Amino acid sequence: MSGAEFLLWMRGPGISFAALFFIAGVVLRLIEILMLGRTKNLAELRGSGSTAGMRTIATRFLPADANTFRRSLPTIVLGYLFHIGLFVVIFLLTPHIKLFQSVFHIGWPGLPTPVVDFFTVVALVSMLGLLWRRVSNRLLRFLSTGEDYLSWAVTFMPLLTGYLSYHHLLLPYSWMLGIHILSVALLLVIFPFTKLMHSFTLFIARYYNGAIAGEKGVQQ
Amino acid sequence: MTQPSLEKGVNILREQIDGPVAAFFSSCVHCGMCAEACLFYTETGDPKYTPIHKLEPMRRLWEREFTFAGRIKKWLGLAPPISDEELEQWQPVVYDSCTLCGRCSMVCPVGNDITYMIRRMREGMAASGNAPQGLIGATTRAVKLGSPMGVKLATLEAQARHVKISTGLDVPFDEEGAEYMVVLSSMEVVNYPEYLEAITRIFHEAGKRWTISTEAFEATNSGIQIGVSDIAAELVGRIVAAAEKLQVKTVITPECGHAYTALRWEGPNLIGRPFLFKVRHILEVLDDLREQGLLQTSGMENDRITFHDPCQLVRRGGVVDPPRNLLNMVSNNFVEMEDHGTMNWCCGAGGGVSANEAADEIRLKAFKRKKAQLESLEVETLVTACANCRIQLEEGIEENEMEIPVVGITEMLAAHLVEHPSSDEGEQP
Amino acid sequence: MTAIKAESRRPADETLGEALRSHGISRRGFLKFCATTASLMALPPAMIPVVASALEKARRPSVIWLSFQECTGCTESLTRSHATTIESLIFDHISLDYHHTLQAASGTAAEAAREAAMRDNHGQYLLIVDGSIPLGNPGYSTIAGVSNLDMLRETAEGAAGIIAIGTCAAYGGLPHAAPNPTGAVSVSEIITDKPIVNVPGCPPIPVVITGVLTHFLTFGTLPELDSIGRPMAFYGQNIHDRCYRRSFYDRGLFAETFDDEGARKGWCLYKLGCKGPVTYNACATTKWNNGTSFPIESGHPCLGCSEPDFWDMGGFYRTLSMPTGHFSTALGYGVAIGAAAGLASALLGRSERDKARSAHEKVSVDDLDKGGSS
Amino acid sequence: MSKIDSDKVLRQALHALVPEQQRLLGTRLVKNVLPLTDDERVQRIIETAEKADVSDDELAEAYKLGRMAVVESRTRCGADCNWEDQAAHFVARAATAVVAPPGKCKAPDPPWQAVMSCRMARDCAILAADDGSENTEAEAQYDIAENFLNTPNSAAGDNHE
Repeated sequence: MSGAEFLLWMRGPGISFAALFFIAGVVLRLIEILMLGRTKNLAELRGSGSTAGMRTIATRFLPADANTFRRSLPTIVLGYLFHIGLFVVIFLLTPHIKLFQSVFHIGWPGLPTPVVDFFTVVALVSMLGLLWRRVSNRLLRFLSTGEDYLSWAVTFMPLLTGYLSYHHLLLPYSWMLGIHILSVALLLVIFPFTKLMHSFTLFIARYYNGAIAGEKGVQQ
Repeated sequence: MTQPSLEKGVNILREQIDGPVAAFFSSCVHCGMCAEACLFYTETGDPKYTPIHKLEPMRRLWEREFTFAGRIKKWLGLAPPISDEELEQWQPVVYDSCTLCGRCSMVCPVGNDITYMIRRMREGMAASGNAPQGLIGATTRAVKLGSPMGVKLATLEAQARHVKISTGLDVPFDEEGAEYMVVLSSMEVVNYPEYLEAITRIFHEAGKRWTISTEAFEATNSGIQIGVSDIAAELVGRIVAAAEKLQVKTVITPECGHAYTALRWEGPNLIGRPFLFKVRHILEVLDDLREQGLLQTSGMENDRITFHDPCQLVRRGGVVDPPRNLLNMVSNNFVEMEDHGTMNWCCGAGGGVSANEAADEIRLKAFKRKKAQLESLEVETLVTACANCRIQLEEGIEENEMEIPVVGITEMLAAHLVEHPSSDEGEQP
Repeated sequence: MTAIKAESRRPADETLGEALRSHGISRRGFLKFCATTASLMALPPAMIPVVASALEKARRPSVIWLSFQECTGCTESLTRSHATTIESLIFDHISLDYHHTLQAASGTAAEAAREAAMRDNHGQYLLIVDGSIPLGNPGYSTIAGVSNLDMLRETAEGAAGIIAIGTCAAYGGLPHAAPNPTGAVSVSEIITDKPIVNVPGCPPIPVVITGVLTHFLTFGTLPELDSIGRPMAFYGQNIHDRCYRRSFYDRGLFAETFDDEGARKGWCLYKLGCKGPVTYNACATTKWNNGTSFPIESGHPCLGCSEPDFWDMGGFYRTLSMPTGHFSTALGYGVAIGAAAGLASALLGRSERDKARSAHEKVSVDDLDKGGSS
Repeated sequence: MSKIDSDKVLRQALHALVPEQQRLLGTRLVKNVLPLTDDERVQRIIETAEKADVSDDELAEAYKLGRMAVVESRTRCGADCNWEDQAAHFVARAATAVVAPPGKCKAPDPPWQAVMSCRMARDCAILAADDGSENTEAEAQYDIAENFLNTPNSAAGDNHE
């Protein structure tokens, strides 16, 4: 098999299968969660749960307060850097935008590639930092399961292979690009059945949390 | 008499799984931020106190029975069922070291309401016989004697007599059609009789008709602390029946955190229908009276004071501003703690921890958090609005050889109350 | 115009140097060619005299050129130079003993020439192939009644080495494109016991063809190859990396259509399906038509013609990062499957919970103590 | 000296005393319920409080001891209330209010806190005995106060009556 054939297979059946698996898994998980429902609150409400829920979806992007930020500084800083890097790489690299465009038929302007490249490095380095903390920090080591490391690895690989292929390192580009897509496929397949699902479910979780608190008049 | 069993516990745990629980478990990324928000972790540094970790058995049940992948794992034999030993092993983290304070739920970046889940997890723990003895005792007394502390009507009546002798005012019992029906916590009857006198005087000045039901004067609800909704519903039901019998407009819960949550927020859901009356915390009522000009005070406290937010009242109850409004009425030196309001730190004794002897040691360890807060603030008086917080604060302060008196907010207000002489009474001193 | 017609006039033992001089190519011009070729082949400058002297002394080797399922584009590429070039002259001075498009002889005579060359130079002649070989039915392409497959096998047997010219010979090319009706395959899929150099491209750059020949003439060996049999010297560079429009890619400036402002300003053609990033060839450096330009320079995205299966890379104008095939359909199926499975799973969960709720035994204070006391 | 027959009068009388006299009267009131505790710390507090020439340091020490006794004897939220223990708790509380240095006791009215706590202690004792007897502590306190105020020796202070 040549690099071109491999790439072609990954761009074709490979990624399509992974996408099918991914979307099926995500829809499955979301339905599982949402269909369990929440019992109607019979107490005399102090505020609108849905408004507060929506609010919390937004407000939880920031730490609760300065002291919370201070207490979890490395986690928050590394977490932000990683997520921002990941966001930029996924959504603001022109080749990726074209991918979304081919599916959703809407496009948006991308960032210059050296900028994206920079964010890739930011994401990679912060991920290494997060991994280091996971193994070295007593609390995080205690909490971590195999799934945490697996999720880390399948998220790290696309970033790394993307970086390597952009810089034409290690392998010929078509091989590396193929491997990049393969690593994304792996991520997509594993995604719905690990904590990676938080990218979707956190909106539900925040909504519920905000709604439960908001009905009691607690603003977040 | 039936026996608790694992089967019963697991069955009840199964009943507890809903959309929020599923969304929360699905979203956890093991970031550890909830631990940093939990005083049992911050004061011990032991990772087993990480809030989300306290839910591990429940998470396993959810994964096993409510997710596609989990069912496959179960089928492959990779997801063993919950065992009684496991639940027993989890007792200390689910009960002794969680006050249901809800701070973790505020900081979780993915928005997990961990407290909501621990409350539910306790349902399974209790039904499987894994609740701590102290809480079982309190709950049993609450159901059988009407008070977790064994307070009987006679005790309350004795207090009412003292109020009468001391103030000349009657504590009205069983008055139909009163605007307010006051319920009390056993703690106030046993340890803080000042409260009853304070509200008697305040309501008298405000010209409000109020009453206490001889059938249901106990506000606290051990059912929600131990995690048995059936019992919690029975306890709530007593108050509901009394309030509806006396046809009161509003039931006022006392200076107690969980009693407010139990009646105000869980109550209607426990009995399965909305109440025909309103439920208000005493601070909400006092703040309303203040706004209407019916609560008049004179004089100001000059001491540097601060307010300890009872978790169930503020963070889990939504009563944030009233205590501040009221304190500013009588103090010109009120300062906030560094983490206050909905981000306050728990006293360390809520959620049934105080009734659980097994938690005595860790409860006082957890107090170190509050100690640090108080020390950095250098206050002369600490005000709070929960008898349980108050007792923990007093004990912690004593234990740590600090010298900060703790006062209930209603008492403090009553001390500044402007009292108008009524016709049948002489001038007040 | 180069042609094999001169073949009979030229003694077979004339060296390349002599031939060049008789055509009026100066020593200086020759050395310049040697330098260019050496640099193209990534040889150190010290090697230029070696190349020059080797070329000057080289005897004309016998070359047999077989054309199978092809379009003659590769031959055209070599021969359609606008002026006489040194590379065409070099081509002139090999002994092209068989090339059915170019040779004067035809029919039996032509085949006889091939057989003679094979016999006379057995084990030493060079075999050049353009076009792919159909395996579906031997009748799809025959020469003088001989199937391409048989002729290739027969001719390859005594060859010193094989050069597969053009993407068809190298990787199957257009005939191999889905659904490949003739069962076309590349040379290397049939011949496995001979050194094969792939010189893909549709067509390949003329100087690349002569460069490979020069290497053979100079060193008597075939050049260093990459993983898919291409000379590293010419195919080691990525079009995207060498593209003069690369800076626009990096700055995020793209032509969105062929007639927009970006296209006029010469911005990057990535979004228009340019395969530059996955294509290895010398176009961007060597260029075409005597160094005039290459496709991207004329405003068209690279088709990736020197890569295997370039016809099937999801369309010439489909952006490289876009999935090919039925991606959106897959997503549609995914949603449907997920919804069905999710519904089933959720209902199962709910029924378990409902069962638990209806089996609920009211918990009283007497049911709390494991010890059974109280 | 008028007769003390109501809380109003008792309270006025208490407030009219200088701190030292307040302490001494308070001590007598506590002594009336002292049998309800067997905490020897409380006994010691009362011994200190009775001393006419007690120093500020001694009082501060007694107050500290008292706070400890108060906190330790109290029934925690949710715990089964032992009324005998609770009676002792209120005695400790009364004793502590009596010896509290100025400004230390945060009750709105420290001397009055001592009065009320003694009555609570009696309540608890009655509950513990469960004999249905009446709490007559208030009347007993009126008598003690009347005695105290009408004895020139003890009420030698700044009595404005």
